[in-house]
Amino acid sequence: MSRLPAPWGNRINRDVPVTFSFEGRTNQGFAGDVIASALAAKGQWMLSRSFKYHRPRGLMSMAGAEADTLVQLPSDPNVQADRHPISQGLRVSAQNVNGSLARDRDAYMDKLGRFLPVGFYYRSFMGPTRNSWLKMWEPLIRKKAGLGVVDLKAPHADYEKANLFCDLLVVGGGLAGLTAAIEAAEAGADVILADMEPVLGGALTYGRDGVDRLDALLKQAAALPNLRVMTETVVNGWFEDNWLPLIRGNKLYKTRAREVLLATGSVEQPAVFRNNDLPGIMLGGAAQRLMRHYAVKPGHRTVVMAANIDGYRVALDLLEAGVELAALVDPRPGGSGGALASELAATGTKVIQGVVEEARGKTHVTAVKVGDDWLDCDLAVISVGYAPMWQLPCHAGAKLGYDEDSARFSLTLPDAALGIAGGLAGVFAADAVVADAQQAAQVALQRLNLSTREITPVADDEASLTNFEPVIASHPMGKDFVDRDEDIQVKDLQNAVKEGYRELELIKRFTTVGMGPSQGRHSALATARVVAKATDRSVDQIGVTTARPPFGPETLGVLSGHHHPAERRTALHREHIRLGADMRPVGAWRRPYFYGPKVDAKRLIEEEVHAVRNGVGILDVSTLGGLEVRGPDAGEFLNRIYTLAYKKQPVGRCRYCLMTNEMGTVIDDGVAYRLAEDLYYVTATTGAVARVYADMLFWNAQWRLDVDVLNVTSAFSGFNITGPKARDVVTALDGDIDFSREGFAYLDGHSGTVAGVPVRAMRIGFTGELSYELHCPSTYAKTLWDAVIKVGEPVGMRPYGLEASRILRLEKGHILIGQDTDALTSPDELGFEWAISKTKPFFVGKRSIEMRRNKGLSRKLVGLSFDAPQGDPNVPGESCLVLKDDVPVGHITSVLWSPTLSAHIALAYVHGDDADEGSVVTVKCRNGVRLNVPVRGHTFFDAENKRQEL
Amino acid sequence: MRIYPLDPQGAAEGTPLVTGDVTLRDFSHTSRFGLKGRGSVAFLQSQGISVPGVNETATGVLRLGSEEVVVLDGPTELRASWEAAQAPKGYYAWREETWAMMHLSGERLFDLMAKICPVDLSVSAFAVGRIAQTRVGYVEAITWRNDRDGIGFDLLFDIAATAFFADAVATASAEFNREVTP
Amino acid sequence: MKILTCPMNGPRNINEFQSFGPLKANPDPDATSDADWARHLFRADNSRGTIVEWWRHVPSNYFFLAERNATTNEVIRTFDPSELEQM
Amino acid sequence: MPLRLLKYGLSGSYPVTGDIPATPDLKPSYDVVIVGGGGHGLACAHYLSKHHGITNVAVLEKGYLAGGNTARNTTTIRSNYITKEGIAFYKEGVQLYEEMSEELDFNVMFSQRGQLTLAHSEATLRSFHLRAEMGKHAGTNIEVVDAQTVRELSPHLNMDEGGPLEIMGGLWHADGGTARHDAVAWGYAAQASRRGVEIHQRTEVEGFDVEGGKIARVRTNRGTVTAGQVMIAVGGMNYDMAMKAGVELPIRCFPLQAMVTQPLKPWLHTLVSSVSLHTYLVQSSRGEIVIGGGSDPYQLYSTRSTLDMKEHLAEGAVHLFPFLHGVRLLRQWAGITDMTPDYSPIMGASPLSNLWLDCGWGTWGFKATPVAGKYMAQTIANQKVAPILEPFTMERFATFDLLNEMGATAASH
Repeated sequence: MSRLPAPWGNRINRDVPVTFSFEGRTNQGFAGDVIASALAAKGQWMLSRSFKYHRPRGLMSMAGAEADTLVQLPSDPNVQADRHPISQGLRVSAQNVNGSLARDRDAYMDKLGRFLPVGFYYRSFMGPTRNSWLKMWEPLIRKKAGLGVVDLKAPHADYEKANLFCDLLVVGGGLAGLTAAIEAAEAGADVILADMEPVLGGALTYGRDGVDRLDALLKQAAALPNLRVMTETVVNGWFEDNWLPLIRGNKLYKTRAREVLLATGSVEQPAVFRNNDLPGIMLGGAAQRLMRHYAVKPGHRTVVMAANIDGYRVALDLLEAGVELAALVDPRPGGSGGALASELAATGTKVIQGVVEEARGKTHVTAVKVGDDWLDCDLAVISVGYAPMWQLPCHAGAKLGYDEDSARFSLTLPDAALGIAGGLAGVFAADAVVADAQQAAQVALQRLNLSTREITPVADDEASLTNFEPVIASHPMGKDFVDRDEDIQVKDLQNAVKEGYRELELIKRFTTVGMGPSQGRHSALATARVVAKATDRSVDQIGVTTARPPFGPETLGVLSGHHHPAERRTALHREHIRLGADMRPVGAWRRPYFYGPKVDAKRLIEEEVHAVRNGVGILDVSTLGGLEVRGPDAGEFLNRIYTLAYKKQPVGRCRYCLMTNEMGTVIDDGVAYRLAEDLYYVTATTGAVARVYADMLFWNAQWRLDVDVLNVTSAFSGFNITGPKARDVVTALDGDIDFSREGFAYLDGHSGTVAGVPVRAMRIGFTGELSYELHCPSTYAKTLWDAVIKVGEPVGMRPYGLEASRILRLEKGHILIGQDTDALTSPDELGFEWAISKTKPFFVGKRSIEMRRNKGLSRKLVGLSFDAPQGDPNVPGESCLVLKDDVPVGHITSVLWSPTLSAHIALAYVHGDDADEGSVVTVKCRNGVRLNVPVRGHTFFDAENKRQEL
Repeated sequence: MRIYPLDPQGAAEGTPLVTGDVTLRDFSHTSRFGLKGRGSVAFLQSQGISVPGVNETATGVLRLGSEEVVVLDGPTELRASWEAAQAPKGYYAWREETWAMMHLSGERLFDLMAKICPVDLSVSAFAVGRIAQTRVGYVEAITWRNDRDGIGFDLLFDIAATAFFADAVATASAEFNREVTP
Repeated sequence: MKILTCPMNGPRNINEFQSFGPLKANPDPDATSDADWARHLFRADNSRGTIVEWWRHVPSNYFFLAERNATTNEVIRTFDPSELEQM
Repeated sequence: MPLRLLKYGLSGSYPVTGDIPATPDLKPSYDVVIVGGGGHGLACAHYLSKHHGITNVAVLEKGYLAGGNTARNTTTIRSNYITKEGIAFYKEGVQLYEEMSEELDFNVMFSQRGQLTLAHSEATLRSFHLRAEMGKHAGTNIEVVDAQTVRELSPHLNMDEGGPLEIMGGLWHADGGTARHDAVAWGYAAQASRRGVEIHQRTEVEGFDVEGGKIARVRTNRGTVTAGQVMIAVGGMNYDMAMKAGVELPIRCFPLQAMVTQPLKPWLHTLVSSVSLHTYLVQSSRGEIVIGGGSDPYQLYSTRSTLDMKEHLAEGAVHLFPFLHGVRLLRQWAGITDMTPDYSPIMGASPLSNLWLDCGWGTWGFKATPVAGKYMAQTIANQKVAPILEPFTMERFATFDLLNEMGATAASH
């Protein structure tokens, strides 16, 4: 089929042929064609098979909504053929076909339809046995479900996001939107005008009138620097406070508009009659788009059903394009196209008062029935009414009502910085639209405090002519589709009502009407009318189901954009890598797990443990949280936050910190080093410091103490030098800190200069060995590290990683918050009575700890050990249960092989009554084996604490 | 010797900083004397430093809160004067250590900022002298207009996120070689 | 995205903030019965009308309060905690 | 082909079953008034009438049947809980689902394709082990699997080896699955109403008259009724509803959002969720990918959707399955969840002698629909809390007997 001559085809460039394929066959179109137009130009009208019945389907709206036009690209399922441009080499295939589009092996489903009433799946597929659904029916149905095929090997694509800001966002670049945008920009507003089409103009680009008007408007718009035009941009939803996603290609513009004006127009509504879904039956706008945008002649002989003036315009367009007009059918008694009617009459066209009651044809319409007559045609054009594009206003809280006079949905806006204009507001005649749009712009300008002018209203002489109600010709044989996406017929809705599903939402859920890709855009009006009739209510009472974002389909990629999991590096990141560390994620940080090749992990970790126990090791603890608490009330503040007492802590001493929440649950621990009367340096665990810091600020927002808290986690780095030979290392450092046994006692803190670096040194550690922790500003960390490594070399000091650290701490019985504690662990359950001040009047968890103590302990953390050799399956793993009378009363929180003790050692919660040393508890291994083991203390190694106090 | 993340042997060593339509430069070495807590403002004023309003900057002084100030490239003796002063004088805020300092500029600067920062930093919306404490490039950051040589933004953010931030800027600016924005 | 106006930083996207829940009276633990203490711990204002709640502006670590309608999500006002003493 | 369909096809006339009778006028008095016509309320009505012969029951629903969280949840059914009280309860929940279609003569399409929860850290893996050990001990079909098995169970996952979100293993709950949420409610409604239970749609409870420590009358927009026993099961409105009776519940309400893609041919067999990414995905029998995650970060009673939650969920989904970037989203929605401090429900008695609570279901109520209904019915019939429900008493907050399920729902509901 050849194309219509210019000026038909304002979107295509006939000089640039484009070759693509559909269903394996090569086709040629022109640059500017969409898939559906290029195929239609070649006489290929069928595009897909329907969801349930596998009926042949083609384009209906040419506006990108219905499931029927969804096609498959190699890596892209569910692509709208009536909006997606063709490109050289594009490979397109049909969806939801078994075999080929032309010979779909599932086409029998259409005949089977009578056996599959609405909701049938709720009443069937249950037998013959209980498992039949799961084993037999469900797999069968799953195979038939779905439309497109996702490409599991789809190549990566880049998606971008940006923020946009404007005074006024105008959505829709038709006559109303363009006019309003110009009006506002001329008054000085910063305006964005967004439209989903490649060129502005909306219906002016394909309608019978308006080309001159459009040219003038485009010139005006182009001259306004404060009017940003974004074409091919879908405004895909409205979110709180005028936050709107604008999607263009692979980019998401998150737009904050002080004012929004919606001029998205109307969506043409199909008519309901038997076989109304046949290819060749389309809406008036679709026929016009095919001709004016793509120079495609939509058929040879047509019947037009026109219930409004636009239908007469379409009929005249078709005649002009050389399509034979078999008849114009106007359902309105005494219906008239006004002046156009006489224009049409002059062409000798037959005008019939009536409705199209049925269509026939195998894969394309061949005739439609009007009254008792079958009229032969290969094209049936439907122009019977509109519904406003209610989605965006409804996202914003607008209410959709039904106006009985115009037989049309109408919108009532919420109290928000939002307006509507043009077809969306129910204004149709061009001059009236212009005045309405100017007035809407003025309302926005007024709210923006920009200059305003008076607009003279213009009466709309077309509004009452747009819709005509009773175009629902239900048929006893069915196939009178209300919702093509979901293959829903009139009787399906009626039957749902009979079952008791009388509320629209229930009908939607029971029948799935409106749930397909077009989200009710073409079915809501007819659904409301059918349901209203079936339930004896008004259309207004039925309404539409809640409109939810997005407006149209949007890809997960465009929503996701780039994914950036947070990443933080300690000052020694490179150094550890240079030393061969296996770096593992710890929250956003990476920490050395051990040093050396992965294959030797087990041996290397044991060596690292032995190095600490027998010589000296060094651990980078820079990810530990660091907080400075300072001010006259710093001691009082810590007293309230932590469980011990800090006001009388001497300057130059360190003290353990245990933090509980108001429920008395242990949430963090660390050490407070008092550097001065009004300055404490407090550590917190790596994972908790951000929350601890926020909590501290939160409490003080209420307490208003004279204290300042600063998070210095990144600012300070730290290394723990630990092992019997640790003192040999630190005393060999240059500096003014006395590291001698006499000068630096256990839990002392000293500040000074070491190797030219300002250092905060503490005699604390996690290993149970003689330990010095040196903290310094992070920019000095490498200098200090190098100095320590240098003096450590002669005594064989070895860097060790996180895994050795975990073993060392467990041997010493130190708990790890978050691993050995959970959301309800109280200090008493840890046996940490010693860490609770008995003299302080208050700390955050105090009241709850006491309340819980009075209840008695239901569980307590104890030590357990298992002598079986390493790797023995009869050793419980982490999280294995502790049973009492076969009821779980606790679990193992930590268990590791101790290279020092040659045994498995563990911490575990046991029942409160069994927590005394020597009590025997039952532990259930992963393999189900139950072991009876005696309870011991937390500390497996050096219980007398001799080594750390060396 | 102090080593900042992008220095040789620093944590972010070898991380490329984009140049071209968008240019990212590192100023982490420059001095930034920060005070926080009661007495901070009064102390600085006693040193003859004029302290602007909250979230404003003037002559290299950033006011980040009612009692939180950073002095950029201030007099070298400032810290010594502060050490010697009587409380209340605020508390030392370790700003050379907590934060990296970087600068963004280039022809596509505003397009980039629109991508990586949720605050409207356009010329008409964000005047010179204002400070935004917000999120830039997926990290908490402080930013303000500082036209070092042509229009640009200075940024302060978690020093441990230096490599991450540079990567995020590189990813976000890659687009400008391919397509045009409105 | 919802806008929340921080008393210190001005209007910002709400994802720059962290909610710290409804304002609660901090009872004197020693003068409070077990039952009332439990109530203090576990109950919070969850009414559908206006609630007063704590927020933190995360980038600046500034804590403040907001009066917000829990059904419409309308923010009625935000204010610095120092104003609490005057309430 | 099932016989029923064959009969229909050959007869040509639609065989009306009449699932849901039209709302009748309110009677002056009922033995039991159930406030809330969602899954829980209807299940309770079903069991009251079936097991206990109590049929003078009114279910009052302010909107349309099961239009609250029953209609909005993403239909996960699982029993991978961590407390023994929780496990015993949810385990029976799963069993009741297995029998449900048969019991209700209504296909609820319970689809046990298994639930795979991913661990991206050792800490998560450790918590999975505890869940698995607790579950196995109670006889639940649940185990921790290694990365290789994860790959086999869900072959298209991005394992992110060496990356910050490397998948280190997973929790495999083979009995987990989904069911058609509406069908569950409709099936219960149909059964209950067939035995005489009245279902009143568009009937909003406006208040309670409390006299002598009990509810004397229930006031609705359609009239006032007296009730022997009253149960509250109104999901996101539980706090508000209980307050009308002067009962203050330890509940805070947060929106929970979810979204769904266009239908695709089946490729995702199991339910996949990630704790770290706060994202889960499941492919429905229609072929849509249903994607959900964590609750909104602040208290709110609005079911508006947000763009930021959608972006967050898309980020998680595309990270787990990178090839999904071109798949299109169709719809997003939200429900209001009633969260308790210990992420466990409140069931059983209230301070009023004839008011029974089925509240605090937060984000995980759907899976408990049958089991909560069964034991709430038993509780109301006997006017004594069923033993299996005892740990869920609201008194536990006063006595510090909290149920430690915090973290149980981080990534899946």
